[in-house]
Amino acid sequence: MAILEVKNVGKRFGGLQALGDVNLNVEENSCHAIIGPNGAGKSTLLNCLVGKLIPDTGSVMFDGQSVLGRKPYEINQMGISRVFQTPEIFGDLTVMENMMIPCFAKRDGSFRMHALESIAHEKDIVGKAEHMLEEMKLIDKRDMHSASMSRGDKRRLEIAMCLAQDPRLLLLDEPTAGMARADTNNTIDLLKQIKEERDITIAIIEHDMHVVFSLAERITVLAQGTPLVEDTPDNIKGHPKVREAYLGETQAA
Amino acid sequence: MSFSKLTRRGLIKTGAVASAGLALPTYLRADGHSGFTNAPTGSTVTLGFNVPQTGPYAEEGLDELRAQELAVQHLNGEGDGGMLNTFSSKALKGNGILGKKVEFVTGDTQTKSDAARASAKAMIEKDGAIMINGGSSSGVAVAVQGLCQEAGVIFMAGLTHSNDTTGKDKKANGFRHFFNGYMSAAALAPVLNNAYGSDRRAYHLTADYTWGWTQQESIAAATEAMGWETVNNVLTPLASTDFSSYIAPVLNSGADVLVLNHYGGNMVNSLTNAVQFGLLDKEVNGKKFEIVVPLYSELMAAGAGKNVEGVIGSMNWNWQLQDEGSKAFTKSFGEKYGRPPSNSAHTCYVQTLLYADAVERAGSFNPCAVVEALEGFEFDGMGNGPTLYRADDHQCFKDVLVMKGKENPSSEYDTLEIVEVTPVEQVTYEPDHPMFAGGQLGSCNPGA
Amino acid sequence: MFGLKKHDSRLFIVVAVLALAAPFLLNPFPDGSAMAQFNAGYPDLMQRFVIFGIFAIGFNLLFGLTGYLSFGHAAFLGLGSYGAVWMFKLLSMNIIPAIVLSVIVAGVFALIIGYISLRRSGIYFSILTLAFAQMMFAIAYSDLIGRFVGTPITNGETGLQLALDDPRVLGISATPDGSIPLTNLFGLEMRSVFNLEVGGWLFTFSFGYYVCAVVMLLSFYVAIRIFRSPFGLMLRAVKSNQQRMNYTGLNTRPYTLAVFVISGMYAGLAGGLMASMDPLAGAERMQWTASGEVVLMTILGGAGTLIGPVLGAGFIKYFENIFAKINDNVLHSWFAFMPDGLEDLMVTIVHPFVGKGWHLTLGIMFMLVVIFLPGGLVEGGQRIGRLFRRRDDKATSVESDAAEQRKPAAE
Amino acid sequence: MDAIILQFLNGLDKGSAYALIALGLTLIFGTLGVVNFAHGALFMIGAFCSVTVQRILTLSTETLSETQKDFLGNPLKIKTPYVESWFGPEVGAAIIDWSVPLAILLAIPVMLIVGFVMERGLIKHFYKRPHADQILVTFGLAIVLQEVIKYFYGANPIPTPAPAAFVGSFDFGPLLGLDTSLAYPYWRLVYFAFSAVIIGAVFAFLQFTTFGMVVRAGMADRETVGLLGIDIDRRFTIMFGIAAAVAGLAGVMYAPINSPNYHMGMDFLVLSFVVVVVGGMGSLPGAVLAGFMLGILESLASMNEVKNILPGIDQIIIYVVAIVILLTRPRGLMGRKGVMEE
Repeated sequence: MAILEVKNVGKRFGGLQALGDVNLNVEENSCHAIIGPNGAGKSTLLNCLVGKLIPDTGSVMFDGQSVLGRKPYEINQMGISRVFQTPEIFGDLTVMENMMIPCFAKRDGSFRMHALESIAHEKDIVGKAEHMLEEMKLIDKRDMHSASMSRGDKRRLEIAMCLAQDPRLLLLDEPTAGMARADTNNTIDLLKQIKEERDITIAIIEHDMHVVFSLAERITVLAQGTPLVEDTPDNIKGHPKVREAYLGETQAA
Repeated sequence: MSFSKLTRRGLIKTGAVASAGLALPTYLRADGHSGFTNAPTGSTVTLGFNVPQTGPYAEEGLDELRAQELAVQHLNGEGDGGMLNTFSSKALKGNGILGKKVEFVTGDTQTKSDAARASAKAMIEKDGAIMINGGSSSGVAVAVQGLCQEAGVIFMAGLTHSNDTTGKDKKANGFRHFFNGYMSAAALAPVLNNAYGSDRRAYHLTADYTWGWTQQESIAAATEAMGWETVNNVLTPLASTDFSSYIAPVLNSGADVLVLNHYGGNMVNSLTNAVQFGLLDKEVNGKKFEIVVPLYSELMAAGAGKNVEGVIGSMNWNWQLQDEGSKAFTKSFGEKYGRPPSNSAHTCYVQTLLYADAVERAGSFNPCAVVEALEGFEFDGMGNGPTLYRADDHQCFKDVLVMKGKENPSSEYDTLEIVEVTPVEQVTYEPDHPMFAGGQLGSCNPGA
Repeated sequence: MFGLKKHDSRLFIVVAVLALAAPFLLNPFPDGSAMAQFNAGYPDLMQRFVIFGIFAIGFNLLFGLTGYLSFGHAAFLGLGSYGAVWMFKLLSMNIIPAIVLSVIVAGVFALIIGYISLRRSGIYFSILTLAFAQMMFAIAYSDLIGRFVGTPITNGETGLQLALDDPRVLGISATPDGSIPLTNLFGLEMRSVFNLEVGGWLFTFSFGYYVCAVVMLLSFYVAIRIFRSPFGLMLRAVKSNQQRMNYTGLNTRPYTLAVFVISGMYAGLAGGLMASMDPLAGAERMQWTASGEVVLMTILGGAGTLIGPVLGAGFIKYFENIFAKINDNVLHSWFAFMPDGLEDLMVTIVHPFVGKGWHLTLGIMFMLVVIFLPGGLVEGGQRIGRLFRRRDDKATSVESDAAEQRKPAAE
Repeated sequence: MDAIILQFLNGLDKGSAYALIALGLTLIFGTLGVVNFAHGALFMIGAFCSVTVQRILTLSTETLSETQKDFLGNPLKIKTPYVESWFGPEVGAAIIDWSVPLAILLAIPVMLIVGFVMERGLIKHFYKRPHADQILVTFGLAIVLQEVIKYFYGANPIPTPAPAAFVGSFDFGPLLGLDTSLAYPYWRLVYFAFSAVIIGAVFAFLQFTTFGMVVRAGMADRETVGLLGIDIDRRFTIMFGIAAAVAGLAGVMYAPINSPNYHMGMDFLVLSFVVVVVGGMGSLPGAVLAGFMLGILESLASMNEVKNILPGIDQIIIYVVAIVILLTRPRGLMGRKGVMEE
């Protein structure tokens, strides 16, 4: 069953047709990658899924409900979490505090006026946050100022924060962009581990073919705002159109 | 533990308990004292001078401070004695007040009601001031007057020209030596009538706050009584710096006189702007266009420079007066500070002496005794001729000056000339005059 | 203790002790001595310290936690004052209903203004709050509402004052001896003082001050709780990264609006207390300079810290009230021990910085603090603290060095 | 109709003062990223350049009059300015008469130096600091500057008249074929023209010189320009000096319109920030546009016809307009996204 159904989505910016007529189904508990050259409309599509942009045409259904017209925080509360290209964390806060925020969001919803309770008394939240940090091997950085961590650690923290909400769908926007090879491999291992251990659907936008072919079960190739092909990694690798449009250059490079 | 109302500080100056160094209460102050706020028990008495030291009226405040300092000197028998020699009451001997040496403390009103009350409170609570003197705006005067009434000290108002100070906001503990909007109007009307005729159409620009409103009301009433027509009254925001938008429509309104109910920076700018627009060069309705500034001060005239030339207004007092009191004050002020005193300086100086004199005559610093001594007090020799402090509203009644901007000033202090000294009868009004209605004097409060 | 963590309760206890002992601490110099000029332990100024402390604590909840810089917060303080004075005029001189109304009025206006202004962020938010406050100032200063209604509402630039003919339905219009009754708490008058003389010192304990101090401690306590609550964490998250907030399923608007209203209510509380200590509500309280003052207090003390805003408030109010009162006479009495020429020279040197020049000193102080102590006065305190600690470290290391040196000698 | 034209002229005139100050503020903010609360003080210092030149030109010798007495009855000291004794009474008087335009010559170097010193000595250290710190330190500086001026010149406004040639007003009535008179003061027309020239010069400088091009690029993306090996800091120092000079010149020429006093900078400060923000942070055309727009709206709102319907509207119009604009256009008239929004 498809957890995310994108039907006939189109988006124009002035004279530019960023997205033509996108149809896409992401199956539950699968890992689906969306690839394509620069300007293919990958980010626009992603922004349409999370509520940052509202498409001009078409519909986006998540778990049978439309996400269109909802605010990003509402869509997140429906069960979609997003990991950004450059890690978006609360740089002024400690790692532990970063970790607790999604735990609160999961438990208390989008707003709760718990102004006089002490954080120290929120045993379940603290426990859950510590557990997540342990799982992500960040527990020794618990009280560190999060802005001063390495980029790889920031990425782990961001993913951990997303996972703390137990999302149904995890959207990753070029999660290894700008990373060294070792960090990239670590991230791949991490994502693999997440996929194995949890009932979670992952949709990933990626440039790096190494990442895509290590993780994805299905791949959609986007070009000039429309899906070119959608298939399994093996078939995509061999697909002449894709090789021509996209892969040829990467493999040559 | 016993609670008493506000009591004075500085009691220790008596030395009675100064020697005890124990960390125990050696003296518990209950109600056993002289029965009024800050009763002086030592060899000195402290007066509080509350004037604007920062903000737009700082210069005026400085002049008030100079005058008050001079008054303290004269009270303590230093200097040439100034108006003490010309004052009709001879109770003061130049040995302080009731034999106590006069000291003073100062505060900054910032020309804000809040700040003025804070600094007055500081002087009362911390320094043990027995009276508060000075100030440079009606809002501040009314605010501080209310405070002094509550605290139980005497307030002498300084420069405040609003009818309300001794009208709807009058208080038993407060007195005003300065004149007011009604008196300005009563003095100006006949002079304007003589100078510009009775068939005039006036356009009022009025600062949009209490003082502006009461002055405009007074001037409009007085000028209309002699046949003038009030074409329009436009309220201008106090914060305005550029009055061009308000001046521009004046010429085509059919008016031939512009009345500027502005004070301080507002007046300097509105007059400058009016002259810029060439109003004074114009002829309307076959008559030369004229500008009237009902309330003048020396500092404003200096700020407006040549623009005041020929413009008529009124003043409480001026150093050019030739009576003995004015001459004596101008001389001792001029010799000390190298400049002639302003009219607000005169008010503050006179008020200090009058307060001291009232205490001497009453034989007590008790505010209620002082109020009694000042109420209905008639005197002379303080400038402005015979003067009355009316019991009904604590307003002072004396001659009012009508001034005109001088054509060719011989020095920077010589910007205004006296056109007429309007006798006191002409500016006196009934205590129940509608412009002063509402509010009650209440009874005097000795505090404690 | 009190549901606070250890170091928070320690801070709270220190503040409580300082506040309750303020009449002693602020009067360090014997009465009548030359230095007595620097004593600040008289009721009015002590009340101002804690009232502005409350105002700054509230402002810091908004600015320190969320980073939203409101440039119109004084409007809420002014509204609170007007509300309280109207209560004194209409109902009774008891301060409780007055303070309750002032908090409510400020809260309602904060809700409206916050709802509109929080649609924008950064400097656009600042200017929106400034614009609302300046509008309210203009309306109050010229009593534009009163002009429509036909009876004074704010009473213009003079300020709203009590009168002998106010109704005061639950109290008396005038006392038997013809005065306006005084503000009180169930009969205990705010003006009541108790004087204690010890040696050369005179200490004044004002009932009004202790009311303010207790309210301030309560506000401070609530502020600590908010700082340490999940709500406080969310507010700091808003300051740090709104994007991540949104994508973590959190709606930032209600959080910012809630803290804006809380902060406005703190300002209203301060305004109500101010009117309770001195029943007058003036329009200048709402002017942008007053809003700017609380911004300066907070930054000066240390934005985002618990105690900083209170320190900043005390610092500025001290300058305003103490330095402004130093005139040449006082200067001469300080330097009277010197030879005449030197005395005059010293007076000439100091003269521009005190009395009418207190603004200059304040301006210089702003610059010095922000240049050398980027974290405000709190950072200054921390540095001094660290200095002592380092000296301790050094002391121990010197001792251990000495111990090392002794060893060979012993052999 | 004539009333509206008059108010329109007034609006342009007020607007030019707002626009000049806002332009400088935006230049500083756009290039250096610094919120300069001392900008009003720079305007005030400019106005006091006029006062200073007038004081210098009227430095006088004193002779005792034989006939006139001063207020204490001593012989009056008659002052003769040195310039009159050097160049003869007529030429001397003419020089004194032209002291405000002459003050421009003094103001340019003075303001440039003040600007350089301020930037190198103080502002430079605050580039990386939070805006709150910048506000605090520049506000402190503003207080210090105005107190220093107050110390030397007093708190009272000081009249600084325009040259006699510009006294009086020009009647647009006949020119426009109206039968009523439509008089507008010459000096205010001069002020408007002067402002237009300065604004034009600043824009031309930024548009057509290499220096300006680099600065504009730096405003858009400071780091990249820095990476090109261009010494952007020195150029920004110069820009700060220019911004100070613009504010100063606005002040010099403003002196005859209203007698300068030490707090005139603070009076303009808040309003000029509203102008800058309504125009959109970091946008130079926005600042100029908003300056004129708010000036004109303020003037129109103070017309009697408007005030009769909405009493007090002239007091709050600027703020009402600011609120409406900021709610309908999130980043002011011409603001860019992401500037000062965090």
